[in-house]
Amino acid sequence: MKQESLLQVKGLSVDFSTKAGNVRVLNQLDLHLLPGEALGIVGESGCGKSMTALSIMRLVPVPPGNIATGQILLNGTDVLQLTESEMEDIRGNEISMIFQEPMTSLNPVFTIGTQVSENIRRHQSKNSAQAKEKTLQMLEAVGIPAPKQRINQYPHELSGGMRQRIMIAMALSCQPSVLIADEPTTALDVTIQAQIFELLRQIQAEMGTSVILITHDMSVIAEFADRVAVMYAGRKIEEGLVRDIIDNPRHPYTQGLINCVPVLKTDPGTERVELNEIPGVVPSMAQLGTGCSFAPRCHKAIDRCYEEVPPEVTVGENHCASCWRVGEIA
Amino acid sequence: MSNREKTDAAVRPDRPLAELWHMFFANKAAVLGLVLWLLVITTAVFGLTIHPGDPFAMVGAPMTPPGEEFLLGTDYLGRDVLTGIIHGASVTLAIGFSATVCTAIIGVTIGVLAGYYGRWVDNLLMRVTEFFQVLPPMLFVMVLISLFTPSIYLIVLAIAVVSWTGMARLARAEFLKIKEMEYVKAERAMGARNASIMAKVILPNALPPLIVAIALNVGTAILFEAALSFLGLGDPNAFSWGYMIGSSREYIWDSWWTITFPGFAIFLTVLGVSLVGDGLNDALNPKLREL
Amino acid sequence: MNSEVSLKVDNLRTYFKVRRPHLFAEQPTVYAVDGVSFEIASGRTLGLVGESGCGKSTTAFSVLRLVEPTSGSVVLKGTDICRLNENDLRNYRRHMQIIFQDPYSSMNPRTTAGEIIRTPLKILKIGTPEEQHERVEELLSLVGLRPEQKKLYPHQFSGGQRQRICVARALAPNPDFIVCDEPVSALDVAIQSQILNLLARLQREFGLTYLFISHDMAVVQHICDEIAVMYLGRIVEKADRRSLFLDVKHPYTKALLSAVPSMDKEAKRSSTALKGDVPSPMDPPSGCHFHTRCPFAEKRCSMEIPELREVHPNHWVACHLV
Amino acid sequence: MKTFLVGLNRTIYSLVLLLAVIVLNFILVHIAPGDAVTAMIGDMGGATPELVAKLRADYGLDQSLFTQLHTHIWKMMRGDFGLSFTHRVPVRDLILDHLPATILLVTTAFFLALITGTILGIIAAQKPKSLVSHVVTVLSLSGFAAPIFWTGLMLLIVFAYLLPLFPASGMKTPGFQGTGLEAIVDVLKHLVLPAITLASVYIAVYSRLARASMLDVLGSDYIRTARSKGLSRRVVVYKHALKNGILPVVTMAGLQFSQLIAGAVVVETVFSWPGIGQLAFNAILRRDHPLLLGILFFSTLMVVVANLITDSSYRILDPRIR
Repeated sequence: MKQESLLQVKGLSVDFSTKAGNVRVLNQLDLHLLPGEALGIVGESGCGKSMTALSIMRLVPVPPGNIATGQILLNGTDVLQLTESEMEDIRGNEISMIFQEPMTSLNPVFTIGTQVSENIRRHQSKNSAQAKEKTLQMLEAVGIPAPKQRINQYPHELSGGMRQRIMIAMALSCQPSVLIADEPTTALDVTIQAQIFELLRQIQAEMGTSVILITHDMSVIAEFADRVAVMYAGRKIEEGLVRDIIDNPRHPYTQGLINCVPVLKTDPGTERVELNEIPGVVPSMAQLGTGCSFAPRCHKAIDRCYEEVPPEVTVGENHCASCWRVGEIA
Repeated sequence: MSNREKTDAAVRPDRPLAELWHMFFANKAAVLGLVLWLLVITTAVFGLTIHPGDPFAMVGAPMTPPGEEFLLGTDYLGRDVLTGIIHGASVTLAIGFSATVCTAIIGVTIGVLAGYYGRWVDNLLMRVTEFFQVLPPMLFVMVLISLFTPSIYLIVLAIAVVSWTGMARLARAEFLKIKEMEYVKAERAMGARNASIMAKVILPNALPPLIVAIALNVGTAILFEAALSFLGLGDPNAFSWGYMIGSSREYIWDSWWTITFPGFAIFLTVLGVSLVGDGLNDALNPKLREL
Repeated sequence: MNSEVSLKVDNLRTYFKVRRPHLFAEQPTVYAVDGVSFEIASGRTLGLVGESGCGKSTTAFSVLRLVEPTSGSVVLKGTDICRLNENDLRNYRRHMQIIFQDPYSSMNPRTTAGEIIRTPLKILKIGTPEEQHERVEELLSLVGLRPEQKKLYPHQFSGGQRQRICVARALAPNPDFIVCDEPVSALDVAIQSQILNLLARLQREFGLTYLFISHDMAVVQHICDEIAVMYLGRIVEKADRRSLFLDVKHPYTKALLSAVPSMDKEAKRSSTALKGDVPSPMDPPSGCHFHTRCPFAEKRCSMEIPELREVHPNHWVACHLV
Repeated sequence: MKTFLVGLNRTIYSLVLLLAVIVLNFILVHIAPGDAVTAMIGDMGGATPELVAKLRADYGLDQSLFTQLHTHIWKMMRGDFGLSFTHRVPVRDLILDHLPATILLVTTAFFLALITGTILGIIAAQKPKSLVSHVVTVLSLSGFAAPIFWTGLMLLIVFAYLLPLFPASGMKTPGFQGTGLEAIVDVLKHLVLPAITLASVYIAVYSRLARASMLDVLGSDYIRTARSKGLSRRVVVYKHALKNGILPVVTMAGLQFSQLIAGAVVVETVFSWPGIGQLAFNAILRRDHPLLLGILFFSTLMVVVANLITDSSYRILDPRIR
């Protein structure tokens, strides 16, 4: 399976300058996204997954942020080399993004009609009547009831789920080839989460949009993504097809991540079982030392793990992991 | 250092006050403000020993320009401007500080009660606050002064009466915010009394913005006193900077120095206050501290 | 029920009056908790699960009288908490404690971990200062922290460690009953399991009774002995863990369960995704609150309020169609 | 409909505030040592007890406090503020003569400050470390620190004496006979220095506030959304951020309107501007209580009206509170 990648991230490193000095929040990240696929990026808070998304959009606040090394190729063009105004033409047009907090991600003082049509008018030379027409179509497409009335409402008049639909309508209004969804349902209830993923799945099928889904929840990945990259402390530590990763994780962190969450069972039994734990806490990015950053929490760590960063090893078709003991771990 | 030694990352000595001190002194503007303040305080305390004199005494020819005999000149009655400025420093400081203390007491008490108890207490107290907020302060104080005999106490009280509303709003907003924090609910769940929650839990956490507001209030109180004295409504026995400017106002075309120098003294004092206030704000603001 | 009842909540109602938009508007009322009854056996855990705005947290706060309930009774070990005067209530608080959701805002940032844990002991005047300090160290090691960490401030701990401190604080006065208000929702997944295991261990060791509030079905299933599902201020289904999941009765519980994403490849979603949003608790629908979103709703669902009935031994459902 | 009701509500509330001012006036006069008659007698240089009694009866001072308050409220609501001691004309006429000058000064200064302050604040917020930002900081610090009367006097020395560009006092050139445009230009020339003086303080306040608020808004989620749509920096700042960023400025402007009027009193005195401030200054020198209280009432009325206007403009800007 050798397909041309739509989006490719090569050796991306991002630094942040803080009071404690320069902190590398993303370290030598490689990712690729195939046309029409859904790639999941999973990890705990602070692992650099949101920073990856912002880097691709070139929305990392500079300063204090700084993209130190790497390339982000969209159809072969390195977006990091574009001027700001060339990048503006790509944002919302070629690549769109939806964010975690639907409550704060829409501007409270403009109607949703204004906010959705703004995107259309920015990238497609349409007059206001055409843009309004298109806006109505988009609202309909994302399942907003009575779009003609909603178009004149303000964000505070809508529920969280409705706002996230608006965000999706806005993001998809110019048929982007890549949609980045950064924890799109974390702030929403499960029944609304199910609705939103239903919608994303349907839209992806209809429009063929490639999706990068960023989440901390492996079960969301299992339900939505085709491939998944697992991140820890600014690095990608394992990558592969979703089923391979879930059924056969090779990195101890991935194993821990999958085994430590309680799984909903049809017959939970009467006895309570102990959950698996990953001991310790996520290290602070400012205080990473040499070696594998997961080593201090890893029950399989050997001396070498504290000394050298493990390289990426291919462990199967489309499946690779970064661990010194990957050969011994089944 | 390897990761093995860093497993227990968050163990470092923490001395919040020392950090605050450091933040404050790293701020050049704040240090300048502090220097200005030390200057004013030194003048108020030691000025008259170095340059003794009665500010009301007519010591020279009227309207002598600044020069060798009188460093800052004399006014239309021949009173030494420098003596006046030195004397005015203590009057200004005394009024600025005492008015601020009164303002803080009234404002913080009302704000704390409104913010903590909410409901009808808040409703009532906020209506009262809004009422005082629509009264134009200078006019209200003018009415008070014209109805009662002007004295330094009346002036201090009057300044407090017209300036407590901002402090009350701030204290209320902070209390409303902190009251909803889970650690306050936790305190209630443990059976703590209201008075102890207010004084020992919420107040210390609400203090940083209040300290800044109180510091800045010293500046507004000084300006207010100056304006009153300028209008001739101050205590006639207190030789303040505002009084100096007000009394020489008629002679502005002939003796600019009698107006410029006292005004400059007020300017520098209040500037010092706001620089210190800003420095405190930056040092106490945890948002800025993170970076 | 074979063991002794620790907590009995009967017909609890908590309504809030909201500020009117203008003088001529009707007084808006939020029916946050609208007739909730349950009991928890000593040493066991009841899970209260539901979506945001369903009143589960208000129920928890009302049970502890951190929010004044409008009516109903809460009997803990034979004492009706709702009838205690302020002084008695304050003293009675040693028997009931709470662990909050947000480990970042649940500790006073200006006090050290040790002082935070000692606070309930000081307030309730339990022991001499020396005894209190000893107890603090004991509690710290009990929740998996080191005694010397008592000198640190909250911002020097990670989220999981903070939650451990909160657990220690709740345990300090030796309570019988602890309300856990979404104790793991704000934590990273890897830390969640640490705290869940800790809570389970402490319950075994000290025979604690938990009221466990959560929106996460999987977590509730894992830790609770009995589960009550809430929707817009009312309990719609209540059963012990096994019978609830083996035989889900209420359409809302079904929908809630089918919405939970799963890592299992077999458990592909049956498409019973609910339509629409939760209605506002300020203006709840008539009859069965769920009828506006229920795929099976009939005419009478919008007219009559369904009663919570026992359809199987210890399996209660409020639905006309069951 | 709701907008109308909210507006009506605000108006009623404003009327209550004004009523409270009337009552305050009454209370102040009554707790002050001496009463109107004592003051009059003081003016006349003594009187017989019979005359005193007659005057007291004339002024209704022999009646019960409640009746007096009642009469006082009715009189004031009918616009009867009594006679000025010194001018021997109705207070109301005197104030209405001087009010337009004050309104002209205050509104000019207000908009000058609002517009200049906001523009400076926005420019400074975009490049927090730039020269402009530092200039704004220095300007706002000095604007706040300089006593307003001193700023006025310094401007007089520079722009009326050293460089005689503007007239030093009054609102019209004495003996000036021009009409139409000429007359307007004449007034404007007189207006420049007082308006700048009065605005200087508020330019400082608003530029600081606008800067802080814009910085805050520029870091918000919806600005990131706007940028993620590919909107240019200019559109993001001047469309998306500005409308949110000026909300705190409008709030502050409303809250500080009473201080603006108080500032006008001082500025009018410095520039002999024939407004109510100057009237008040003269009234206080002559202990003309009815005039002073009338001025307090009218200026409060201005503040209340200004607050109603800011309130409704806030409602237009922010749909969340409509």
